[in-house]
Amino acid sequence: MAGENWGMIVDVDKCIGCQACVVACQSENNIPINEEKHFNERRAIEWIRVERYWEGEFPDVKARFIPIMCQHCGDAPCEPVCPVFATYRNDEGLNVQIYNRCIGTRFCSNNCPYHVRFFNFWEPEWPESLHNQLNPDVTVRSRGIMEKCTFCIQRIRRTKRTASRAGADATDEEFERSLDPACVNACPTETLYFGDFNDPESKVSAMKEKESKRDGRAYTMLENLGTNPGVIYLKKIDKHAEDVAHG
Amino acid sequence: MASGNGAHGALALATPAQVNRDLLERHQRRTGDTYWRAMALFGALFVLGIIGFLMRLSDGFSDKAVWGYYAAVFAFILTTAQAAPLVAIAPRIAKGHWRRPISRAAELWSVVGLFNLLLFIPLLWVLPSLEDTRRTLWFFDAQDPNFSQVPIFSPHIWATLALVGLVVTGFMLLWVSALPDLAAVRDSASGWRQRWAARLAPNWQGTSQQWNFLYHRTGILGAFYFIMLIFVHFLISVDFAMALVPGWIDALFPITHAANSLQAGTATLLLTMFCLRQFGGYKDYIGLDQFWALGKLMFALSLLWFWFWFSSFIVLWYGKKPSEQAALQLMMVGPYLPAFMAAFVLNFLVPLFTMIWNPLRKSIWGPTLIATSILIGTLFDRIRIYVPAYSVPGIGNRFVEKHELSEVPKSILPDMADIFMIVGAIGGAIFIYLLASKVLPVINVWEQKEMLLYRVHKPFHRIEVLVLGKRD
Amino acid sequence: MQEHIQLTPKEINQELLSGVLGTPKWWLGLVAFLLLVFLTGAGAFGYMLNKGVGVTGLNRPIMWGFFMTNFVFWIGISHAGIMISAILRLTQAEWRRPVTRAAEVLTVFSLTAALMAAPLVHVGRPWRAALWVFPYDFGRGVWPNIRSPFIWDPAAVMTYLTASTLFVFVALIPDMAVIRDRATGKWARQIYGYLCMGWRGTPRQWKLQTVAGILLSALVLPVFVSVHSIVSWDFAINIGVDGWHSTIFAPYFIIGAIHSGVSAVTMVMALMVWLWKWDKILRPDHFDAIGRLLIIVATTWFFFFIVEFFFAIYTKEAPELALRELQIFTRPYVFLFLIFIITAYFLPVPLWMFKKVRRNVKWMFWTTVSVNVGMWLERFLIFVPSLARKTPLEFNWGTYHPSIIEMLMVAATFAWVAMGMLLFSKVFPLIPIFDIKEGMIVRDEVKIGRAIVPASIRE
Amino acid sequence: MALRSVLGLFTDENVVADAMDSLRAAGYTSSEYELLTGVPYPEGTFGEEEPVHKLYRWPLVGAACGFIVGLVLTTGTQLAYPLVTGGKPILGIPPMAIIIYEGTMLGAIVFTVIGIIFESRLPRLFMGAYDPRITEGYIGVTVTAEEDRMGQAERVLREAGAEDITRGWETPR
Repeated sequence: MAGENWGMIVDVDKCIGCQACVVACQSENNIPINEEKHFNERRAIEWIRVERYWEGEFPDVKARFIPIMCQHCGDAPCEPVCPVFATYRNDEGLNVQIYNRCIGTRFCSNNCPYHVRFFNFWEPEWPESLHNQLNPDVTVRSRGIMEKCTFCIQRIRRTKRTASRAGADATDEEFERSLDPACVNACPTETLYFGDFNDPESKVSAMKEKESKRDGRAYTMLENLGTNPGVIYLKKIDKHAEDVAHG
Repeated sequence: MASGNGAHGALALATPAQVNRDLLERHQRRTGDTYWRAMALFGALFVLGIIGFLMRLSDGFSDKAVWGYYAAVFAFILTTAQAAPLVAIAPRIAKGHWRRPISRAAELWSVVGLFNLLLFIPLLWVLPSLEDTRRTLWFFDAQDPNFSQVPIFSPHIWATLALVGLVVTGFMLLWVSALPDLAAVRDSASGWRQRWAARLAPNWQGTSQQWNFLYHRTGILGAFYFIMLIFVHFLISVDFAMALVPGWIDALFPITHAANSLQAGTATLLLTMFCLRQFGGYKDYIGLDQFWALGKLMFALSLLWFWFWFSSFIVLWYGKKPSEQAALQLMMVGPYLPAFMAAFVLNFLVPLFTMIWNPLRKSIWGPTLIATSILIGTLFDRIRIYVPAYSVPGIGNRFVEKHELSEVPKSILPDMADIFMIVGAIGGAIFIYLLASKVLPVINVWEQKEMLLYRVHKPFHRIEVLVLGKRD
Repeated sequence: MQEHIQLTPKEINQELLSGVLGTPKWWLGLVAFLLLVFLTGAGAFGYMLNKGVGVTGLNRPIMWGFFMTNFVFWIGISHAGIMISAILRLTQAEWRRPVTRAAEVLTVFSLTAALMAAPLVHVGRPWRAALWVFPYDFGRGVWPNIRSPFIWDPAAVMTYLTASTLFVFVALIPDMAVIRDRATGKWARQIYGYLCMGWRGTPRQWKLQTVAGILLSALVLPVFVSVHSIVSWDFAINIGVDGWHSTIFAPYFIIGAIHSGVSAVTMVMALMVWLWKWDKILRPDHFDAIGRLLIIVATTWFFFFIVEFFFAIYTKEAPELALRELQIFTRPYVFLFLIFIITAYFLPVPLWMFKKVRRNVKWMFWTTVSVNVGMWLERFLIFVPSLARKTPLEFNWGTYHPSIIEMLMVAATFAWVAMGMLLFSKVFPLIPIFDIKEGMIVRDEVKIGRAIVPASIRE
Repeated sequence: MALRSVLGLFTDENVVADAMDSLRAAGYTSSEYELLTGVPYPEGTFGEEEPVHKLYRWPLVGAACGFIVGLVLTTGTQLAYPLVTGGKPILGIPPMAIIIYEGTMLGAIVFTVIGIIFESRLPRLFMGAYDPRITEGYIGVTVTAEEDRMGQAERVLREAGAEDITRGWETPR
């Protein structure tokens, strides 16, 4: 099934920091509940997180939000350091993690400049009442292994299956909602776009082409590292800064 | 190790007095034809080099790219001739007796430092000032108020001072360690030699106080020469090569640059020894012992060459940052691949696969040939570093991206002037060395005499063994 | 100046086998205590195995903490043996003779401690890691990824461990013959007889023993260099951690390893003088010589430290500057940094400049202990603050507090090495007997006028 | 006929050298007498023949074996499981070089140690003439020959100045 190059476009300008994507991801992917102590211990698992930065001096303070998930790098630094091939780049342009193989050296996490690889320090636990809400399509990861955003690969697989049964293509318009990862579907402001960069007719390809032009807003994160990410960010349109710049 | 009784430099002369007489006689003997022929040859090359330099000078300093080969030659002399004295210093500190016959030949190379200092002067005009906000050792950054407190000509000023310091230290070391020999020349020679020796060593009488002074000063000056050499390599390799390539950050490079000079310095000395033995008539003094010991040292340093190179390479190769890829492309795998391969083969592969054979290490020709290979390899190595670094467009232009090399420039082949300068500078260095060898005895007379005290052949039951004494 | 050891071969045997043929009074108690510490650590590991890596203080982004620091520390100590044994053998330094065996054994045990310190215990699923280091799980057709530094690591460490164990074994053969001839128990004679394989001491055997020393030294040296280089590449190849991504790491780690390793050997020498009373064999000269070596090693290490630091700020990149600020100016790292720089360099090196200090066992012991405290902290300060300030994404900057479990397991590795050395000393001599005897034969002197200069016979 | 051994123990190096001369004069070949010391003396101290060995070949053979194993292992595993990681080539030379290097060195060292044992003629199952005092500073000279030449050997050793003489070990042929 070679050919796709799944990727995402994040329009930072639209992000309002509501964290809906985070919650959607948690419930879609069987991520244990992050309690306060997990955050205090810095062991919370959030496959997608919204980083918040404060800008400016009081009273002129602005909150800036940027959603960060696995960038599914073309030349991912996390992949070659794994001694057991637990992570590699598959032929759909995804950086995949094989839980069975992982032995938990945490080397990949160290070499990931985006901090998007998470380690299961404990056996995951859910309150009794939530036992029946686990997604049957997603593995519950045991302790001692790494996990990270998969671009909801289970949804991609399911959509492909449905599409091929219907004799259609997974990238067709009608399958868009079922193909999109949970975070994309949950986003109220259409900050996130998901699609196939190899398909010249896809929405993301069109956006990429438009925004990569000279005055476009496209950039990738930590470009100087040469990781060649599969997630493209669109710069914030900063009216205020422009006003300041132009007097 | 196999028994080496017969392998030590044959010492037909048994007493210090004999050694003294013999060596001083050799030093003052009427100069032979070989010497004059060599002088003529290298003098001619030297003239050729000056012609090449004038040709290059006519191009002016505005285009740095054409000066790449010149910088490479300067670095080559720094790496070879100026490092050779270390080969005398290190074994002296480790109290190795085998170094005694060759320590003068090594120290004499510090004379060439003066020549290299002259070679350095044009580079001061070639290297742009710090105003282009490139990276530098001196943290100059016009935009950043914290980093703009240094003169914009810092690299030029401090590198010059350091180089002058190195040359002065070299001369001091040469002079102090030659004092007893100069006194001997003063007492036995006649004519200009006597006058010069008397001027240089007016009151050396050989009191124990003077000897202590000598041991002490040679130790300190030797250590200081070593430190200065590392420091000069540091300044030159960073500000005169690394900082010119945007995005090239290699913390090991200055140390590699210096480590290469140890290897090349050993090779230089080996070739010098070979010439002294073969053409200078010092067969009785310079023997298998010296070649063997230096051969082993050179072998070890050749392995280190690989280790230093690989330590840098694997980090840059694995890291795969675009800036790192560009730097590798520029100096190793891109247009300068042939030069790099030559350096790799001649500096590492050839020594590795030949010098692991002890019979080859323990011969006269073996180490000599490998030393030649290493010197040629070092020249290629310097070319593949300095020529591309100087050819990067935009040095000195403050509007060019300084963090990443966006486009790898094409390779530059040496033109006539470059070739003239390469042979001329090497010829000139040898020419100056030959001149200096007439002023001072090329074999250290006092060390040679001292060795007779500490090195005794004794019977031990059924064999004769060599007993080496080590002074505390 | 090398003072002469005036002992007959018989006295040397008695002296050096005192620990093997008899049991010193303190031995059992000390071993029992170390065993207790070791078992506590093992218990802590068992607890971690049961509960998960969560019992440590690790977090995101500080995924490697005490274990990795300790791993690199022990790899560093393991470089002592070969430094002392191989380099000094190749350069024919006479003073090496009583030190070589202890240094090599230290290498072997610290390598096992290193294996214990990290690769097996620090991973999330050690039971699978065991399959990866030891016979690989070929059954499922998944091969190891040789592009990973974590595959280079076991390759290098295992090679080094095998090589140094064999190195110790080869040099032990003649000494085991001595024990075979001296041992009283029937079983002991039998076992040592098998171990020394019927050594008799013919000229051929001795010649091969000598050649072996030199040949194996020459072969082990390149492995020695590769091991710590490869360990350093575990860190240096990371582009995700700016503080680690430096080409200088390999030589910097090696020289640091030699610094801490040679210091550790000095500690062992001092302990041998105190515990077994081998002061007739380990003279102040030996401490003097190793002290001089340490000055050179320490200063070279310090030079590399400066260069590494210098090139970190040379780039003027934000994460690097943030890291250095954390490492040097921020509490609590500022205290660790000060302790590190003082104990690793500014306290011991000026002291070693004095001949009196170098020739004093007590001073040498405590200064070298100080070096190792400093060098442990050095590793910690390289790894942890760099992870805490990984990249410019400051939202994810972190802190790290080691848990008691980690500390117990670190302590266990120290107990393991000490216990290993003690157990070894009960079975084999810690000072090579034949080397000492040979040293007495090749020792000579040269008379120059009235001065007598110590000399040695060279073949 | 079975071979018998006799061992003479000496304390003085020069006496040993003389004893060896006498043995030679009495017609014993160098394969029949042997020197046993507890210390490595400089070669030829007793006028004995220089042992010839071929130890230097061992590490080369070992290195070649290790190199081949390393090469096969690194190429084989990568070709058998060709997963792309981090955009690195499947047969990337630098990482392979590291593994191959370690394999080469391991092969060289293991073979060297085997070579040392083999060339030292160890393990020796039958000790032959030996005395524990040799490891205490005595120097032993053994003569191994037919039984009827034992008396002569013993006489030669005693005349040369042996402090103690023991005999009676049998060496199976």
